[in-house]
Amino acid sequence: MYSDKVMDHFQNPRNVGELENADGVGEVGNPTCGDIMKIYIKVEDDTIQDIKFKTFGCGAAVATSSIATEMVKGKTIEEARELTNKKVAEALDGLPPEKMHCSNLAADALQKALDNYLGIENNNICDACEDISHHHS
Amino acid sequence: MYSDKVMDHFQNPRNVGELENADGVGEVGNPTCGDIMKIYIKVEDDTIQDIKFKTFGCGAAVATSSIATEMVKGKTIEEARELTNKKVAEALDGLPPEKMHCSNLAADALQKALDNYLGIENNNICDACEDISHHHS
Amino acid sequence: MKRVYLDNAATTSTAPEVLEAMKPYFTEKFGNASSVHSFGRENRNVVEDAREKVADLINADDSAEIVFTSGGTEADNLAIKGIAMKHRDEGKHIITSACEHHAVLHPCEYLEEYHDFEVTYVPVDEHGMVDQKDVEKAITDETILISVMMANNEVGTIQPIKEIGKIAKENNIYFHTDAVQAVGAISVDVNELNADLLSLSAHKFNGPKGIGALYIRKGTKITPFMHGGAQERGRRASTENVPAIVGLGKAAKVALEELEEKQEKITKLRGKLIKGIKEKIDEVTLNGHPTKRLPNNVNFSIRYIEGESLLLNLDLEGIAASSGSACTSGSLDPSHVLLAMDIPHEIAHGSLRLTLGKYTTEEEIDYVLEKLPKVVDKLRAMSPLYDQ
Amino acid sequence: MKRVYLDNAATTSTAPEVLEAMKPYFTEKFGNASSVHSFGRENRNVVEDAREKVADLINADDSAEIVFTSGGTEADNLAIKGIAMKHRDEGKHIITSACEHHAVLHPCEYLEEYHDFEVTYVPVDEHGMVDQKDVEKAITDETILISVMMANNEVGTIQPIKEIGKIAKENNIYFHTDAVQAVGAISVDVNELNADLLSLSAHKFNGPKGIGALYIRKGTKITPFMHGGAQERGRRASTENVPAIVGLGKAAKVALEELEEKQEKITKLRGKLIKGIKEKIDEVTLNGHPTKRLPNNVNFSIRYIEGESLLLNLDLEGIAASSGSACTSGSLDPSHVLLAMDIPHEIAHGSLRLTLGKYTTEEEIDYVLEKLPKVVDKLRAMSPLYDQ
Ligand SMILES: Cc1ncc(COP(=O)(O)O)c(C=O)c1O
Ligand SMILES: Cc1ncc(COP(=O)(O)O)c(C=O)c1O
Ligand code: FES
Ligand code: FES
Repeated sequence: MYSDKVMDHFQNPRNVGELENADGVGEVGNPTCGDIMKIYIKVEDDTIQDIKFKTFGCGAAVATSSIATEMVKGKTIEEARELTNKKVAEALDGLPPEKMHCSNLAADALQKALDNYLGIENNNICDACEDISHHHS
Repeated sequence: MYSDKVMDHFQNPRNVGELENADGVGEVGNPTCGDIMKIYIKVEDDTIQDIKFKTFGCGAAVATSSIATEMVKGKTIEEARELTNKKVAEALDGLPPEKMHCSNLAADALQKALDNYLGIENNNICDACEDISHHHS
Repeated sequence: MKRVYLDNAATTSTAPEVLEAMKPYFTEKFGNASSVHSFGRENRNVVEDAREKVADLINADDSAEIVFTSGGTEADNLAIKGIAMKHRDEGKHIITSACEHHAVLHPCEYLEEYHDFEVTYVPVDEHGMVDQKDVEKAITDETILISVMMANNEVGTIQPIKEIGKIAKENNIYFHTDAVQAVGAISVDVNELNADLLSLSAHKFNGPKGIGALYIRKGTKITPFMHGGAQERGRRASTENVPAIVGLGKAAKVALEELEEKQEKITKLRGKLIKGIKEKIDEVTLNGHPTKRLPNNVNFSIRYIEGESLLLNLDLEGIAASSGSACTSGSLDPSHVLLAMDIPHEIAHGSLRLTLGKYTTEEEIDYVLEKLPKVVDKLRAMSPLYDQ
Repeated sequence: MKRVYLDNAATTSTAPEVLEAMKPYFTEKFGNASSVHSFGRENRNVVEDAREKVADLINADDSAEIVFTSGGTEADNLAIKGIAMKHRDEGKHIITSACEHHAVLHPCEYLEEYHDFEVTYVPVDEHGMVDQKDVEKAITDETILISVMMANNEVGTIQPIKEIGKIAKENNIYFHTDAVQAVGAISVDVNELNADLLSLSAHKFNGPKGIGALYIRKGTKITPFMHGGAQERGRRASTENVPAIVGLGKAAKVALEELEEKQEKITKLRGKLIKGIKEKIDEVTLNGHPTKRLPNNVNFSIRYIEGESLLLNLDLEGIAASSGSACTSGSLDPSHVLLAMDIPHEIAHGSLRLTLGKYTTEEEIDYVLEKLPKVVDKLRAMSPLYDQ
């Protein structure tokens, strides 16, 4: 089902945890639809110095969180802004079709953390999850 | 499917053939419904001296023809009149439910041969066959 | 690596003696059981012999009341659509429960959508239990069928089928029970239950996959579901699956013989597993009825963690378990059964089902009790919900 | 006693290599292919691998177009009811032929009786052949489905499917073909045939019983037939029958590899058998098309004798054959196929079908040519029709 890369990040997730004095925090999803992701960033000199996540979600959610944090750690805000769902999924050597929406979570949470750092308001929670839970209900 | 008795009579049918100068001939069934049976009797002193049959039909039809002829050979007309479908089927240690109608043929053909000997007119062909072919068509 | 299989409600292994019984019917005795020749006739006999054994297992009066199907799903489809289509002129109302398997719910929904049937889904309580009074209240002049499962596949709750069957009988309504999880696990008697129709599936009790049966009480008329040849006395078309039928027959025989012993052994192991989980992990709730439950079913909600992650982690330890509804995995929704029991979404997402089987050992239970708490700790440490 | 099996159109033996491939999936690799854990995942892979092999055999573009079913009958039911129920708002007319298998005819009759469909049964000629012009003429604005079998199970006639498929395509009508007898016997290519749906059944080409498949061309929407879990991408519920699916996959692979060689060998033996029967027995007629027929099919009307008696006598010589329609034996009617070909009842009753298989030997053909004339003599001597 999952690629070796996904399983690697699932088994040994990188950057798990919280940051006490985070400069930005982004949260997406809600427990009702089954997935929540929270990303904490520490920014210095326009660069993501440290990043941590916590995820309540499926294997794909855990793996995308892990790889997304790894992909942007040490990168500039501008570079991090370019992280998309698609790039996350690609970096994991793909995801099963029904799990593609999970990759949204990580990129969305990161963008929200960046928004939060930059002081941009953003209320919408994970759109993908909303869609899905409506679709299946 | 068939009892050993049926298979015995099917494999080694008794009294197959025709009688040149038969005193009575009975025929039932028609080729359309799949079965035809013809019984020839030779009567002397009110007794069935000889009896032969020809059958176009299933295994049960052949076996019932064979045993029916055997059951009445040497019997009086009166005794032969008492041969029923049920007795034929019993003598064969039973027939599969869907083959019960076959046992009618032999008894019917015999009764017709007796009618013919006694000069009784009788036009109806095998009722059982008629029913069945209508039912299934 | 050690491998511990605790997903016996999803499917079981075919018992070696069952496979052994099946083998000759693939390559040597392979005839079509409906054929006239000896290759066919010898198989006709074994098919009828298997039918007897299935009848014995559920105490049917006559083996002619057993129709072989391709599994539990087909048995459910045949029962529900078969009664509905045959008796639709007498009424178009069906009563079922909110916690049925999809093999019952979806045929009901099909009848609603395509045939203007009305279906009442009676609720269940927090233990997943149907109240027979709700069934009785739901009856209208139009009701032609009541279908309530004997035991739930997710939480193991055993329903008051005898009582519901009695109500159906008193009201002259056909009664079907999906006993797919019950048959082979607990004693099942179609007469005691007043069941007119009862579904079972071989692969749930160490028989082969792809074969099941529907019990149809004598005199109960149904419209066939699988249309074609005249097999199964015109009630189910398609070339008889002789090896699988033989396998089902053998599994039925073994199940009947071993029933008591197996029940006792498994109930004891289950007790140990439930006790151990409660002791070693905090914030867990046992789902399903505390006592009226299948001997082999353990179902816990483990707060703050999500089902798939839990399963994958257990799998990495060699433990096979399930979460939500095993038969519809691939869906992202939490199980309709847990939701019907009013378990909140986020807790339903963290459900874990461990189902024991005839080959489960005490050592395996010990292994799970050693590994599961560690996996839960790991996932909770990652969970944004845990220390909130 | 010598036993000669010449009823391969009814069913074939499971090839030893197919059984070998299946075995591990009963007892060791028994997981539910929809489960998340490794017992399930390893089976998911083999199921998808089998799907590829089936797709290859019929040259489907994408294995996702293959849906596993419990056999040919279910594939036919799914195709016909599935299209009819999904597209009933676009029209309620179906065209099929008079010589289809009951697995096609009875679903059509069900739709007539229960859903106000109209069905046109186009006739066949004396060879059992459909004329595509009749199909074309039967089309109305209401026509949503054309279903004509690829090759007939009784007389072996191969229909002009390519032409009928073209007509269907030009008129924007779904086209289904029951290729249960064709797949594995002759080359089948869903694209060449313009088929939107195509049924096949494993036990007709040395795969196991109880498993088949429906090809559903991408974009073709159908209402599921078996309602329940989300298996087979929501198109066919029920726990995947993994061993049988593996067996079908293996049989498909072998069939593709052996196709040419098998066809050649069997055609040669069939020629010998037909020639021998014509030479040794008088008043016989070959039923079906003289050249456009399945390589393995021999079907003769032998005048003045009745089918069952013939079969029983052949059986006593160890020869397994069939008469009329093997899949509906137990019926007393002569085959609807022979009647549709305008063969008189009494001659239809005396039909003999001998169908060769991959294990048929020349020695067996010689044996039949020695025994059959004697049996015919014996029965004709007993027949009241013979010397009339
Ligand atoms: C309660 C219940 N009903 C029906 C089914 C369907 O059975 P099968 O998968 O054999 O079609 C299952 C299991 O899958 C079940 O647990
Ligand atoms: C042409 C044809 N269609 C359908 C079927 C039904 O297949 P199954 O018996 O596998 O259901 C058969 C044989 O039985 C057949 O010959
Ligand atoms: S994050 Fe929702 S299913 Fe993966
Ligand atoms: S005589 Fe007609 S089927 Fe036996």
